[in-house]
Amino acid sequence: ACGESNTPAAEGNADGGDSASSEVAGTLVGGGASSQEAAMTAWTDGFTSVAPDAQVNYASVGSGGGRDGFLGGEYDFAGSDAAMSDDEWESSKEICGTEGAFHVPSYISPVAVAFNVEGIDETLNLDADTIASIFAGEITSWDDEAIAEHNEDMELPSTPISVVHRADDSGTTENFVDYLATASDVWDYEVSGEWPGEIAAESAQQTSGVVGLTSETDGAITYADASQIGDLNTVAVQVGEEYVEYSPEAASQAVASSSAVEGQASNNMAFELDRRTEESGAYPIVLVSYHIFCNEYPEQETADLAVAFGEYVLSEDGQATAEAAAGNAPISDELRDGAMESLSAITVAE
Amino acid sequence: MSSSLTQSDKRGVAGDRVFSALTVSAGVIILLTLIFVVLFLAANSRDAVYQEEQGGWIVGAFFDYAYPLVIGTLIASLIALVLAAPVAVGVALYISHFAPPRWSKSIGYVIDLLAAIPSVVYGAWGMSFLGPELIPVYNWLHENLGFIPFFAGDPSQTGRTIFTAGIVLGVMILPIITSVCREIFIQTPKLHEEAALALGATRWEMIKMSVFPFARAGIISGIMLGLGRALGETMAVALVLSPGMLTASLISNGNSTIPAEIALGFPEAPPGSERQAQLIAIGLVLFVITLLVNMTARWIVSRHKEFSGAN
Amino acid sequence: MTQTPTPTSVQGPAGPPQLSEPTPRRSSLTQNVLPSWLWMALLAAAVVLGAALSALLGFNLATWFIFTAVIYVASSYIVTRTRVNRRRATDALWTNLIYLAFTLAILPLISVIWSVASVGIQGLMEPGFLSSDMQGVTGLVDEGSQTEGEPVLGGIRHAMIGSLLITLAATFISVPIGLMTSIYLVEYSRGGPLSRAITFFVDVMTGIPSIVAGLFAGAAMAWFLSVFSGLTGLLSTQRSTLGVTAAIALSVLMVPVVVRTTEEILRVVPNELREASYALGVRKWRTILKVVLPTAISGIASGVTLAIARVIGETAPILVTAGFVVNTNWNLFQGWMTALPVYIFRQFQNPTSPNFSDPSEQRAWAAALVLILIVMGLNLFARLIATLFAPKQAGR
Amino acid sequence: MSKRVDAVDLNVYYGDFLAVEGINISIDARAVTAFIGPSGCGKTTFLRSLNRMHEVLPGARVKGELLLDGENIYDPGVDPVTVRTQVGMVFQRPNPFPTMSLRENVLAGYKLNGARLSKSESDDIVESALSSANLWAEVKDRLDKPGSGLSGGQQQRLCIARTIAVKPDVILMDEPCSALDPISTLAIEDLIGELQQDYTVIIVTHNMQQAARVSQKTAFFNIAGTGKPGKLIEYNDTSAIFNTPNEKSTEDYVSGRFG
Amino acid sequence: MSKRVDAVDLNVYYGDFLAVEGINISIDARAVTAFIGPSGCGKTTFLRSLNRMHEVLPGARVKGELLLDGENIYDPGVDPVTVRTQVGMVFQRPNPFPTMSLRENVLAGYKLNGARLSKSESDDIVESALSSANLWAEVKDRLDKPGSGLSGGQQQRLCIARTIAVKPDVILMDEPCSALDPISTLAIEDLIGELQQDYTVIIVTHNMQQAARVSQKTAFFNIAGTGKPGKLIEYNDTSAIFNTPNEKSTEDYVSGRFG
Ligand SMILES: Nc1ncnc2c1ncn2[C@@H]1O[C@H](COP(=O)(O)OP(=O)(O)OP(=O)(O)O)[C@@H](O)[C@H]1O
Ligand SMILES: Nc1ncnc2c1ncn2[C@@H]1O[C@H](COP(=O)(O)OP(=O)(O)OP(=O)(O)O)[C@@H](O)[C@H]1O
Ligand SMILES: [Mg+2]
Ligand SMILES: [Mg+2]
Ligand SMILES: O=P([O-])([O-])[O-]
Repeated sequence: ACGESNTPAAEGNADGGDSASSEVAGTLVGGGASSQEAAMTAWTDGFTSVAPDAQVNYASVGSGGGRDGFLGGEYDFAGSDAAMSDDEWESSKEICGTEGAFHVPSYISPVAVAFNVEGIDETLNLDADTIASIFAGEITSWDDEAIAEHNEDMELPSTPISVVHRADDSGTTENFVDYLATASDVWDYEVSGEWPGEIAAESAQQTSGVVGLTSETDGAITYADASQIGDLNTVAVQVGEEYVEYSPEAASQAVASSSAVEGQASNNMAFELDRRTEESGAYPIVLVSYHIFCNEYPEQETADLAVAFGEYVLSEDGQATAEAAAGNAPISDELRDGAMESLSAITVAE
Repeated sequence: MSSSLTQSDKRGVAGDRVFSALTVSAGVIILLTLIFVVLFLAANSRDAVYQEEQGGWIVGAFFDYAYPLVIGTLIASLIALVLAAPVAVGVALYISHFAPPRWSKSIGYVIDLLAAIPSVVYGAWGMSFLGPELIPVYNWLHENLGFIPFFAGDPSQTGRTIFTAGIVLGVMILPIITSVCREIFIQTPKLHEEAALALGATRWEMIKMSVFPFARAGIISGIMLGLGRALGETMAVALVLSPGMLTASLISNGNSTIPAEIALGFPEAPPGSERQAQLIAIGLVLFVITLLVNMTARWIVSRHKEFSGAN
Repeated sequence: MTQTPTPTSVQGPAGPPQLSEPTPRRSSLTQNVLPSWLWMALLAAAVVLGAALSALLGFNLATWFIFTAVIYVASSYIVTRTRVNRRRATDALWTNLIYLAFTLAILPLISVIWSVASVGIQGLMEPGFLSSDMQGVTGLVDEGSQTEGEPVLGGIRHAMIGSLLITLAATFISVPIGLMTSIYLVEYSRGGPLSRAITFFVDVMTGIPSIVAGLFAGAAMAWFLSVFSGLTGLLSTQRSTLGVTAAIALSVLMVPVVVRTTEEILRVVPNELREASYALGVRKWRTILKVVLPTAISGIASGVTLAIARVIGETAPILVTAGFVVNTNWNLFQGWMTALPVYIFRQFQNPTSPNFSDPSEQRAWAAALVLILIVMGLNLFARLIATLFAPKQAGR
Repeated sequence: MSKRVDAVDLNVYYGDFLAVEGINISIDARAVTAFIGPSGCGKTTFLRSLNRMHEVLPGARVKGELLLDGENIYDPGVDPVTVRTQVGMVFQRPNPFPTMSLRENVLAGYKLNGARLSKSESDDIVESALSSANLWAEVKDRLDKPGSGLSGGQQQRLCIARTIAVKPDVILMDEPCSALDPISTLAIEDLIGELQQDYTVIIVTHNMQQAARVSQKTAFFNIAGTGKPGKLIEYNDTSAIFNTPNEKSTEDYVSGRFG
Repeated sequence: MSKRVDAVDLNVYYGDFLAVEGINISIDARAVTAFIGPSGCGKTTFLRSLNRMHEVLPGARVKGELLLDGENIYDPGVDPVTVRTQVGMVFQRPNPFPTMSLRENVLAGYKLNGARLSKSESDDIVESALSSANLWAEVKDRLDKPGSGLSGGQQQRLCIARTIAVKPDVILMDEPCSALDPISTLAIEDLIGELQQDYTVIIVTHNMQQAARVSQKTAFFNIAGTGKPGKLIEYNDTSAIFNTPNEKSTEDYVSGRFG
């Protein structure tokens, strides 16, 4: 099995560098959400073709772990599925100067409600209350009236429903549960990255785990980053009077109609998502994944790297690379412009 | 020949001093490291039991959070131990006293292979192979022995239960126990084995008479090491288990263990939050459990100290 | 000096003491031995019966095995019990149970190895799997492999190097410390407070969740580096995510295993050997090094291998302490490192291409196979060392 | 209760090393037979082959026949355990079980039968066995202490007590008195004298006076040189061996003034 | 090369159990002293206290003074290792190192202490020590075999060779001939006779003829009863002990016809 190295990089990597190559050099280290890992692999690889002397390392230690490491000075930037709390932002001033740290969206991901039921081969329509009842374990069979109500001309099997949720704390869970709690009247569990302990259900680790388990289990339903659900069927969610299927555009629209989080750095771009949106065509179960940068870095090299990498990620090129490699939804031009501006505020400490 | 007793060779004495100092300092290093680990845990878990906003001490809340995990951990480890310990001792005996001498080394080696398999792989094996295989077993247990609370709940349709986790843990700790026991069994003095045989003991009686008493402390140590591994195993359990709330049933989903909870929750726990503190605090609780278990084991061993096999 | 035979001692050992007739105890030496074909016959019968019973419940291998085992063990007990005597039956029962235990232990081994090897071998066969790292391997590449049948690219060179370096460093830290500690416990301490404290904490340490060890090592290293750079002014940007931090985390996990295994094995070294050495005027430390340790060497080697095997498969503590990179890093003291289990775990959990995960899985299983082979190699090496020093075969 | 022992062309090996060669001997029941001979000539080796203890060592094996009351104990069908319950043995190096108390040590063989002994029965057995071995008085107050905390001679007597407690048909003793003082030696010799009434007793001894005192028959073993196998040189009535030996080497050996 | 040994009010304990009480004795240099007495009376215990081997056992301790050429070996400043290099010991139960070959066993006293010996030096030492112990002829062809594959007597002689190889000032022998045949016994006794010209030799023996043959002085130990400490009853010239003992118990003991 030994022999020549077989990495594409080793075979010569002249193809990728069509954008102007950057001058920056050195190593930028970051850590955080594991959901970004696939995209990050593509970005770090793509970035080397833009900035051949630069390297980006990313440890998928989880969003919390990433913020922890970032605040502890271990990472230059963090990837996170959830925005920093105000306390965290306060403590970020210790390493990031008086303006502290700020978020830029790195991608927006619709969270799909996906299922695997023999006999249902198309998209299912549901409203927030029904989804909440299913996930709360109150609806236990696929031919339940509440489901049938929304899908009048569909033949529903009587397969029992197996709810599959994330076993680990996760941003996906947090956003999904947040949606259930705000958009439905049925869900009254605490909103956090942890699945409510009171509900007995199947679970698995990470997005790949829930998707895998759902694919193996007849009657299973789960929620997962839409880019990773494979061939599972999904639910179109009732928004206002229509049923909206997930799509990058629908997700972007939901973000666009949300307000920004107040009270942190002036260039902060974290969002308070509006789950109850009635806007036509918006898909409300979205997750915004952020990159968190310092407003002020101690060294020029790091600052340059951070800006260059941040810009690359947001660039059309970067977003396209991630979409191709990891299936992420690219961000809208509007968001990009705002984010680019935020990045330009990065300075070096005196 | 030196002429005086007190004017002994300086280098020799120094050698002894240095060596014993080295051993003591190794011990002290361990001691200090551990004290630091404990301090680290204690310092970082304060927020789990004390919150200004919630009116000071919240031990009760923490207890409510921790006890299902403690019980889950104990159940999984107990299953692992009950399954693995007898088999492991049996395998160790097989290697030391039953297998053809020419083969015994290689057989021991094969069993050691089990220890070489990384826990991630055990986890993957447990969730993708063992769990599904066990679904019919769980269904059967539920149908036929459902009156026992352990088999009462709805059997899991994915096989990801605490029982599966216990089995995987059992497989993981088996080589640990086997390896420790085997080495001690082999050391049983021939003299004592022969003494038993000459009294007309069968092989099993000889083992009961001379091997087991000789290896008592070692067997217990091996079991404790295995138990420690079972109590502290993170990845395999996190992968195999479908964690959830505590249930009496071993064959439905639910239940969790402390290390799995930490592994699953820690990556996303916000820095400096109560959640983070909580996760570290249950780590500390696990320490206490391990300690209690080990103290019991030590106590059992120490009661027979003067009957040591080394004499 | 009389031999007043007590009522029970009149009969021989084989007869139950209640029967007091002085019947000749055994007419023949061979009486207690059953013909050897009997076991074959019993086993064959058990296999057939087991298959039949299993078929009743809807045939499968597992129930067949269970029924066969139960029938064989039970019937050979009953046969020995009725045809020979209770002691022989007990002996046969335990012997069978021990063989059964061995079979039981082998089954999961085969199953796991099969799981690993069936996919892993294919991955291992990919050219360059061992000699390349993951630089440049993105989801697109994997998508190409899965959909267009291009070769699976990417390898584990960086992870193998990372794992080996980190594990070796951990071994170099913890084996001397662990071994010395157990020497202290066995040879020097006489049950004083220090030894009790050490034992106490080592016991606690055996159950330390690995992630906690990682968190601790990270925090300790960060603290150390900040103090160090505060004192010396050097290393202003030094970060604690390093190979050596992972090695420290692993040491925290290894030490208790080393201490406990070696302690037990040292404790059973016969005291008369120590005495023989002392009586020759040999100093204690030399006695320990040259008499006690060689006598126990095989057990020590086993313990060390066990400890290595325990930590080389750890994931969480290495991820949080050494990070995760796609390129090769040879330096334990500079930059991030990837370890094999982390690599395996990430490839399983976050496939490089989330929707085309087959190449990632293949790499993961192949890496697992390599990891197992590495541990086997280390194990062999430890055994080699052990046999070099092992006691010359013991007589009586 | 006692059995005669006959060896027919017995060869005993350690791996490839032939330690004892071509032994032909008939040992009487209800009698004491002594084995004498220089160190390393194979007395222990031969003795251990009489109850199939020899084969316990890795690589050790035996060729030839050994008949216990006419039955070959090396027959394929024979269970060594049965042989060993019938042929008890006291080892050259005392080996009490360090993990058992004195009491348990004595009862060790007895317990094997699974006979449930009442407290008083077992007390009786312990007392009578230890008294026969002349150890009772010394240890009666510490029967629950470990077997290893005894003096060398006490350990040896403990092992004798343990062996006679199970009352085998044949009792093999490998230098049972080597670590004993004259008083204990006398006691053990008395014991041997008593045992002989019911059992076949075979002892190895370096003490020729002892052989002369306790045995009816004596076998002299010798070895021709290093690496050579030990052989049975002469076997006869004890008085004959000591007074009118047939062989020159026997005469040389027994006429030594030592022992 | 030899030293005298004086015990002053020596008490030896196993934990709380007083095993040997109030020993006062002056042992001459360049002489052989024999300790005799019934089994369990504390001979081994006392002997082991002469080179501080006793304290190796957990809980074991010694009170009183033990002077080696006037220096108290139990002085706080004294290193037990120095004592043991000067006072060598052969144990009652032979204990060769199983990890070492025969050759290494003999050289253990040097090798374990890290002494560097040339091949020829070590060959000389091995040959002379083994010859003195009358073992050379038997083992010279298998010096590289493990020490445990020897017969009982051979092991004992190996242990003697190992002890004399390092040439201590005082040699303690705990029943050195108990497992030996007359020929080896003669050789060892001859050896003791030779050693006596340069060393202080103390032997424990149950064999009174042997004591009479080899020793100049004899100490008789006895024990009053179970649980009582062993005491030194009488210490005198060997001829006096055997012919005109002062104490009744000595007379009783030595007049036994055994040994
Ligand atoms: N390790 C020990 N722990 C406790 N008591 C012991 C220990 N060793 C010996 N004794 C006791 O100390 C007393 C003296 O024993 P010691 O070994 O000195 O006797 P001895 O004179 O050498 O006898 P022998 O001739 O049988 O060897 C005996 O009562 C013995 O039981
Ligand atoms: N375990 C063994 N492996 C190989 N050779 C052995 C073993 N035990 C003994 N021997 C050899 O076999 C021969 C006979 O030994 P054995 O122990 O029978 O002698 P013995 O007559 O009992 O002597 P002693 O009176 O010294 O006890 C000796 O040459 C001895 O070295
Ligand atoms: Mg012998
Ligand atoms: Mg003694
Ligand atoms: O982004 P996740 O935390 O849901 O994996």
